[in-house]
Amino acid sequence: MTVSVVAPDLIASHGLTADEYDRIVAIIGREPNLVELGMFGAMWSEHCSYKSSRVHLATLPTEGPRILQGPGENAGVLDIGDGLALVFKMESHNHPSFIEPYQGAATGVGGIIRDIFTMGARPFALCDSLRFGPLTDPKNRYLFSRVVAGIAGYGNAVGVPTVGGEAYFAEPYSGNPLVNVLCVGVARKDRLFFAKAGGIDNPVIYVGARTGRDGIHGATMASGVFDEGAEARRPTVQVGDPFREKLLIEACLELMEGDDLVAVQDMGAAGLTCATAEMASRGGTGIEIDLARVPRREPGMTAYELMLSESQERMLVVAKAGSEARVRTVFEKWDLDAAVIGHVTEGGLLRVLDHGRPVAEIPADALASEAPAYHRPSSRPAEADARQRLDLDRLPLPDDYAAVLLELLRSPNLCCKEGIWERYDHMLFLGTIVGPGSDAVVLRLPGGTRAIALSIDGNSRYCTVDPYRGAMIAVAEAARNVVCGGGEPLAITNCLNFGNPERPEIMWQFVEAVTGIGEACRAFQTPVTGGNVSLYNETSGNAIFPTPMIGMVGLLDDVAYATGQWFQAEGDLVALFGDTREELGASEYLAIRFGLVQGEPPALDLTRERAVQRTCLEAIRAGIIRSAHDCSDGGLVVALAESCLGATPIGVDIQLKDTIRPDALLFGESQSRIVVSLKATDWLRLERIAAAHQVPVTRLGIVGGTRFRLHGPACGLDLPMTEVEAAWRSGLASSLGA
Amino acid sequence: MKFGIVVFPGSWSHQDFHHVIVKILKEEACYLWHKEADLHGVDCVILPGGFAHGDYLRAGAIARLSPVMRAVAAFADAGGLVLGSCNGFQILTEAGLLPGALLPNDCLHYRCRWTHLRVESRQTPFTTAMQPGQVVRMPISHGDGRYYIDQAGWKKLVEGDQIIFRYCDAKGTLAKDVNPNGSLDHIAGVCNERRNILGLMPHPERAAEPILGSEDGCLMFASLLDSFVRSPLTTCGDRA
Amino acid sequence: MLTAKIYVTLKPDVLDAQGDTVRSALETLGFQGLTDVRVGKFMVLTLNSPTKEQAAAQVDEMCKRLLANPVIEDYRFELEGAAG
Amino acid sequence: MLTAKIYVTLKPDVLDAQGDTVRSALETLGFQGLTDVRVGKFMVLTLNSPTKEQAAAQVDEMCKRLLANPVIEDYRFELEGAAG
Ligand SMILES: Nc1ncnc2c1ncn2[C@@H]1O[C@H](COP(=O)(O)OP(=O)(O)O)[C@@H](O)[C@H]1O
Ligand SMILES: [Mg+2]
Repeated sequence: MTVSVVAPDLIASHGLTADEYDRIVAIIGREPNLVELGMFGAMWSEHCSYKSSRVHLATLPTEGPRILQGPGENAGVLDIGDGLALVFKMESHNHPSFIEPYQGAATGVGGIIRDIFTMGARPFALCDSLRFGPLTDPKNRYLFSRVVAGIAGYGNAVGVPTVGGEAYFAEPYSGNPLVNVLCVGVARKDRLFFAKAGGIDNPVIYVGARTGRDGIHGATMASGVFDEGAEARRPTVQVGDPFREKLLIEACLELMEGDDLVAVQDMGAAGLTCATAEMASRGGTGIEIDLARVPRREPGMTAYELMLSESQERMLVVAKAGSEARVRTVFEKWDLDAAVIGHVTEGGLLRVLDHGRPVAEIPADALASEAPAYHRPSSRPAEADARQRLDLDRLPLPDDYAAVLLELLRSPNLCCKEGIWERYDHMLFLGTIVGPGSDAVVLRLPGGTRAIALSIDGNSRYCTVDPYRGAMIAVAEAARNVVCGGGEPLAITNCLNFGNPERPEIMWQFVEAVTGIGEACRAFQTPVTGGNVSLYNETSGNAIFPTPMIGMVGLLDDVAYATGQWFQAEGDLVALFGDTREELGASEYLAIRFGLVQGEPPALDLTRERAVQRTCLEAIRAGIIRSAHDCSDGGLVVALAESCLGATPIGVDIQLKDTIRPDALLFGESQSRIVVSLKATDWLRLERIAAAHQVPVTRLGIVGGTRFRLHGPACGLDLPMTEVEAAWRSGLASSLGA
Repeated sequence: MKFGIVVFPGSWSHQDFHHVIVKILKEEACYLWHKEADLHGVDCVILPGGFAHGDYLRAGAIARLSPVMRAVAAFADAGGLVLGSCNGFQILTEAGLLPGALLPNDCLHYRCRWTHLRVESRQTPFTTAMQPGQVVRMPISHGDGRYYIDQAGWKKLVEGDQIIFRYCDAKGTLAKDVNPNGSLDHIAGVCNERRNILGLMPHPERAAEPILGSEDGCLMFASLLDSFVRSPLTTCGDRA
Repeated sequence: MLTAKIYVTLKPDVLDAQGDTVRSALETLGFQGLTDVRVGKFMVLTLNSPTKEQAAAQVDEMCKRLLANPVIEDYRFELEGAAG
Repeated sequence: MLTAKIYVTLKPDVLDAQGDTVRSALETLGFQGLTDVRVGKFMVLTLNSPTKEQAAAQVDEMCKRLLANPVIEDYRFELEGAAG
C-alpha cells in the first residue's frame, strides 16, 4: 500500500480533526491512504459514531423484561408475547430533506424501513414527525409540501402505511427543517436476525440496487452545520426507488423463512464501509471484499467512491457457505441482483480489494467502535433565566374567548392535519383500528385479538425554555397518548435533534434533555430501545429549538380496548382526570397570541402522571371509557374541541368551576390531564377507580347538540360546531401546494 | 369458492384480500405469481392494489405484460370472474380488458380516505347482493384514479349499464366535492360488456369488518359467492 | 448507436391537470401571458439497430405496445445518430 | 404566439428508476439491443411575449424556478413560432 503524506485540508474535508487523525494513525500504525481516510471520515462522523452523544446516551435505561434487543442493532426489539416480537426504530433525515426535500424525505422512509426488515420483521407501519418554519414563507411551504410528497411517494409505493405523526411550525426551523420517521414491524420471536457476521469463509453477498455516485459524503454532510456553501454540496443527494425496496422486503423476508442467512444489514449512511465494518465488528470477525464484484451503475467508479456511496436500496447479507444458490434463486425470483463480493475472515480485519489488489486494510473495530467519545463542554446559556421568567400581569386577558379558541384551532400547529395524512395510505394491512388524528394510533396485530398503540411526541417550546423538563414531558405525553389509545406503554425510541454540539449551550440542552428522558423512562418503566441523534441542525449560527422526539409503543391485550379521542354519543358525560393549575408558561396560547416562547413549562409530577395513566387505563379496561384525549397544546378547551371533531362532529356543554386566571383555565397546558367521556351510568365506577389511584376526577359536562358551549366563573363561549369545525379544518388548506 | 389473488412485484393489497377471503368469508384463496400463466383452477381472479412494477411509466402499464395476464385474459374470455381493485383496475384498463383509462387525480396528489359509492347496477355477479341506488362506504387509496373515457366510449358504458359504482355523498347525491379524483361522470367502477370483469378504484377488502369502519365490502363478496352457488358453470367457463 | 427521442403527450381532449397546475403555479410566480401548458413525457432510448428503418419500426412498435396508452396519449419520435 | 418546448431530464449520474424499469419491460416484450432508457418530462407552453429574446429569458427563468429541479434535473428548451 502506498503511504500518503496527508494534507491537513484533506483531513479537514473528511470532517476529521488533527487529533482524530493522529488517533487513526496510532490505531492502524501508519498513515491511512485516501480510501481509508474516507472510510474513517464517514465512520467517525458524528452521524455514524455518536462521538458527542455516546457518553450521555449511555445513561439511558435500556433494560426491561420485554427487551429482546436494546440499542446497538439496526432496530430495537420487544417481546410482545404470543411468540411475536415488535421491532421499531425512529430515524432523522433532516439534512438531506433540506437539500432536496422530496428525495431526502423519501430516502429517509426507505432507510428506516430497511432497518426494520433487516431484523426479520415485516414493516407494517410508519409515523412521521415534521418541523418546519412558518408556512407564511413560500420557501417553507415548498419544503413542507415536497417533504410530505416524498414521504407519501415512497411509503405508499413501497406498501407500508403511514398511520400517524405530527407536524409543528416555528421560525427556528426555517433554516433547518426536521424530518423524523418511525417504523414498526412484527417478527416471530424465534426468527429474529442480527447484523453480526459469523462463520469463517461464509459468503458476503451484495443485494439490490447497483452502486452509483449518490450520496458520497452523506454521513459527513449530516455532521456539519449548513452555511452559504450548502447549496453547492447538493450533488450528494440520493434518489429513492420504492419499487426496488418493496422487492428487497419481499425477497429478504422470504429468505429469512429458510435457514440460509447468518446476518443482514442494510447499506445506509456510509454505505458499504459501514455495513462491512459493523457486521464484522459486531460478529468479532473480519470481512474481505473485492470491489471488482460490486454491481455498479456508472463506469469509472473509484474504490473511494464505491466504499462511500450511499446509493439506496442495497443490502449486505452473510449467508451460510453452500447457500449461495438458494439465495440467488430467491433474489432472482424478485428480479434483484445478488453478487457474492467477499467472505467472512478470521481476525478482525476489514480488507478491501480492487481486482485482487488491496486498497484498504483496517481493523473493523477501529472503524465501528473506536471513534473518540467526547465529553464536550456544556454550560447553561446566560439567557436561560430570562426565558423562564414570565410576568402574567403584563398579559391582558382576552375579551372574546370564542375568538381566541377559533384563532388557536386555525393555527398551523393546532389545526386539523388531514391535509397531510390523507396523502399517506394509512389503512393497508387492515390493522388501523384508530387511525391518524387521534392521540395514539392503534394497530391490530397479526392474529387479530391484540393491538399496539403508537405515538410520537415532542414539545419544542417547552424544550427551548427548559430542555430537561421539556424532554420529560415529551416522554410523559407520549405515554399518556398511548394510554388514551388503550395501550400499556412498553418502550420508546427517539430522535434527538439539536444544533451544533461544539457550542456549550447546545451541549447543555442536549445533556439536559437526555437526563430528562432517562428520568421519565425510568418512572414509566419504558426503556429506550434505540434511536437517533441528529446534531448540527443549524444554518449560519441559528440553531433549531432543541427537539427531542419520543416514539412510544404500547400494547393492548385486547383490541376491544382500542379507544379514540372523539366523543361518541349524545348524553355521554365528559370528565377530566387531573388538576388544572395556573400554568401558561411556554404554551401554544402565548406563542400564538403574544408571540412569546417564554415562561417555565408546566410542572410535571411523575408520580401523579403515572397515577393518571393507571386510572385511565384501568377505566378503559373496565369498559367504561368511550373516548380519551390528553390535554396538551392549546390546553383544555382545545382538547375538548378536538374531542368533538370526529368523523361526525358533535357538540358539548361544559361547566368549569376553577377560579384561576381564565385564560390559564382554558388554554394553559397543565400536565397529567385527560378528557374522557362515558355513559352517565358509569360515573360512580369511574369515581371509584380514580379514588383508588388518588387521582382527582371532575365532571365537566355533557356531550350533545350542535354547539360548543363552555361556561366558567369568569369566561364563557358558545359557538356553533360548524364554525369550530370550519376554523379547525381551514388551517393547512392553502399551505400544501400540489 | 376458490379465489386466486395475483401477486405482481409491487402489489400490496394481496395479503388483505387473502385475510378477508380466508378469515372473514372462510373461503379458499391462493396467490397467483405474475410470472406463471397458470391460474390453478380458481373460480375468481382478484387483481389487488399496490404499485405493480412501481407504477413507473403509467400505473398498470408494465404489469399487464406479465405472463399471468395472458391467463387472466383467457380465463375472462371463457367467462371467468375477474375483480380488479385500485391498481388491479388500472391494470385491467391498461390490458384492454376494461374500457377507459385512469389518470392522475385532479388534485395531483395521493388520497387515502373513506368514500361513499352509489351502486348503479346489480346486474353483475359482483353486485347481486346490493340494490341499485344503495350507498355503500369503502376507502380509496390512490394517486391515479381519475377515470377517463372518450365521449363515444362513455355513451357505450351508459347504454350498456356498465357503470357499476359512482362516487357520491352519504345520501347518494353526485355533488362535485364528493368526487375525490375528478373521475369522469363520478365513475368509481365499471364492468366489461360481458359483465364478468369488474374494476373499481375503492378497496372492498378494507371495508369488510365493523372494527375497520364498514362491512359494505362484504356485499361484493357475498354477491360473488351467491352468483357462484347459483351458476358455477356459467361464471367460470373454463372449468366447465 | 441510434438515439430515439420519444414524446408522449395527453390527447388534446383529455384534461391535463398537471399542465393546469403548472400554469397556475407559474402565474403565482408572476409569469404572465401564458395561454396553455401541457405536460407530457420525454424518453430517450439508445439502441442498436442494423438500419434506421428497422429502428423506426421497432420504436413505433414500442410506443404502441408500451410507451403510450392510445386511450389517453399521442406519441411521436425522432431518431438521431447512425445505425449499425 | 410562441411555443416553448421544454425537456427536463434527470442528470446523467442520478438514478433513473423509471428508465431502468421501462427498459426491462421492453426487454420482456422481446425488444433487443437497448443500451439505455431515460425517462424525463416534456412540456409545451404557449406564451405571449413581445420578442423571442424576452420569451427565452422568461422560459429559462421558469425552468430554474419551477419546471426543473436543479438538484437532480437538467433542462433545455426550444422556441417556435413568432413573437408578438
Ligand atoms: N405529519 C403527520 N403525519 C401523519 N399524521 C399526522 C401528522 N401530523 C399530525 N398527524 C395526525 O394528526 C393528529 C393531531 O396531531 P397533533 O396535533 O400533533 O396531536 P397531539 O398533540 O395529540 O400529539 C395526530 O394524532 C396525528 O395522527
Ligand atoms: Mg396528544
